[in-house]
Amino acid sequence: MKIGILLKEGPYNHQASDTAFKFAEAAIKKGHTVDAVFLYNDGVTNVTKLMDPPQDDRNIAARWSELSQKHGVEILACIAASKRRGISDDVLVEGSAITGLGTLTDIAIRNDRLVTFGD
Amino acid sequence: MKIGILLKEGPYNHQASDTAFKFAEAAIKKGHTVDAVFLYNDGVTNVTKLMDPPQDDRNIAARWSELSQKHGVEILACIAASKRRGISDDVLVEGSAITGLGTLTDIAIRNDRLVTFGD
Amino acid sequence: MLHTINKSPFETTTFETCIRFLVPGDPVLFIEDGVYAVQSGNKFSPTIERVLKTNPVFALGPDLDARGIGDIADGVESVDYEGFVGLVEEHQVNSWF
Amino acid sequence: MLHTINKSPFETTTFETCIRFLVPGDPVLFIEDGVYAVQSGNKFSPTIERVLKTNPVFALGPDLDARGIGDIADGVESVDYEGFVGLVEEHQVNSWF
Amino acid sequence: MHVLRHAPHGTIYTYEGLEMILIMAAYEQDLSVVFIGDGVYALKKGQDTSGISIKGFSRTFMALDGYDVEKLYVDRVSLEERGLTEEDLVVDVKVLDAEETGRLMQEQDVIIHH
Amino acid sequence: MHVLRHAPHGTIYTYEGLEMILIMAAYEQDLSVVFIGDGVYALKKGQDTSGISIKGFSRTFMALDGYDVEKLYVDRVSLEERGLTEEDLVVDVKVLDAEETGRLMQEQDVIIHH
Repeated sequence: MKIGILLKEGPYNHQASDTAFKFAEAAIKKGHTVDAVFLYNDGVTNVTKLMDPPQDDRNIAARWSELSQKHGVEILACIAASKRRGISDDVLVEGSAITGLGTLTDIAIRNDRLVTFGD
Repeated sequence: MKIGILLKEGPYNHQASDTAFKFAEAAIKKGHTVDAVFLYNDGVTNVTKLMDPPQDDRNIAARWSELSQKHGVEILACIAASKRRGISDDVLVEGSAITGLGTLTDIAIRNDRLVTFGD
Repeated sequence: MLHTINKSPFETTTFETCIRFLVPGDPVLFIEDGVYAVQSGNKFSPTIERVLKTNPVFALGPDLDARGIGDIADGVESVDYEGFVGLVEEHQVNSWF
Repeated sequence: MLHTINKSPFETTTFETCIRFLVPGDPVLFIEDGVYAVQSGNKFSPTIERVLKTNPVFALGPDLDARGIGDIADGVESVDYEGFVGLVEEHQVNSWF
Repeated sequence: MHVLRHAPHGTIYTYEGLEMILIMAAYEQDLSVVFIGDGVYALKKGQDTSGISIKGFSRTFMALDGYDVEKLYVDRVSLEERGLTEEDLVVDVKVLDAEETGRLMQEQDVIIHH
Repeated sequence: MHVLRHAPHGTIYTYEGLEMILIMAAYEQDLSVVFIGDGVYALKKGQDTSGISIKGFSRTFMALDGYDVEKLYVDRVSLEERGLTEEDLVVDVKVLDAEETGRLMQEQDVIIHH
């Protein structure tokens, strides 16, 4: 099955990002394709490489980056939402990109499921 | 009267940042000193200079920067909260700085009021 | 002590919770989405009426206007941002969100 | 259609709102702070019991463990993230937050 | 289907939701929007946001008609609890009971809450 | 006074609130912490966050004692509504009625909600 994910909250402040990641991992483990994670609202702040959490905590941006590189999951931040929140190409982690909302429509159409995580 | 402000949410996503700004402006207009705005939780994302909202919208980071330079208001982001969210010296707008939570204690002590804005 | 409330009473329990801890005489100021509480003729009107018997109630005018709330409960006073500052001059602040 | 709910029923009206729109037979999965709804012996237990008469109810086990909820309402099934994926295999998703 | 559940201005969810709806409307044929809970406030007449320095957008809902988004549904209970009637709204909507909305939701492939 | 009102893990407010309390405790003499609403869940025994990959912190509340933060208050109604008793909590607390907490709040110079 092909699954798209829509993530609407930023890292650490809300569990949405953690649940979305755990869900994506489990879906891949069960043999599904996670096609893309689309970041909207504060969700765009998931992919700043300037993130530098305490050593004993998870690094959420690095985790998405790794998921993208290992399993070909596209990690896409909405451009309008990114501009409002200071996310630009200069700060993106590897494996992530900025794109328009039209891409989310494509993701919704080409996947069997679109699962939203928000707060 | 000397007033300190604690701002706990990021720009645009929550009105907290707008209300804090309007409150600070009004306090200054009434002759009070707004000593500092301390940014905590997602609030630290108020001061990234990479913010680039639509032309016909307010630029929240620029607005804080101007308030700081015109009226000597310190705009201070908590270092631990900033690191989690990818706010570093590289992206700070002029007039803002990153500091420890000890500073908030100082702000609470040296001001007549501490007013919190959150969500 | 000035209590501010910024959440719609329809969506969260912040309003009910704050009300439980009110000391008679302390002013309450509704801001942001909190101002929906004082719109006249909604299901929270009886609660507002009860609070008004013991506490002065204010709502931030610019937030009322932004939400198209023209008609507010009798006894609730609309203030602008300078009025908000005025209340802070007189009281320490307890911000509920 | 799978309904997920991630908000504590004590703090927001998300739970009540979702329940109003449930079609009998559709599964409900509580995740994140939503799992407090299925803790046995709290004030939402009667509502959970009522929902269980028409709809299967699940709660995300890792979220229950994280919150120290050992005792859940009879009839509610705990699933892990793979169980969550399993429910998504069978249903389109309606995420309430 | 898009579900708008937040009041306007206090958070950006409704505004960015509307931005998403407008883009998707340009792609999709069959788009519906449901207003539940405080979401109904987004349609309230007479909003003037100049005093809070936030861009107003209630009139943008009128533009949805031009984008072929003609299915605007409002939850009856949400409207009544807030002391509002259809007369108070900036656009024509269809008022639905929860049961009707529930069945409508069940027919959808994709539902996004804002 | 610090007021903890959110459940742990679903949002970071309680955790970052606790970080703030620990730093402030090193500076201030007279610090109190009140648990209201879902905030009481932060103190619940038996939390194991390994399955959600988030750092647990309920045991850190035990450390508050060492920082001279000995005034931990819990709202009685919040506890009862959630079917909890003092036995369910990781630390000793003082259970207060709303009226007592209200009066305590009124004595404060600074109140921060988390």
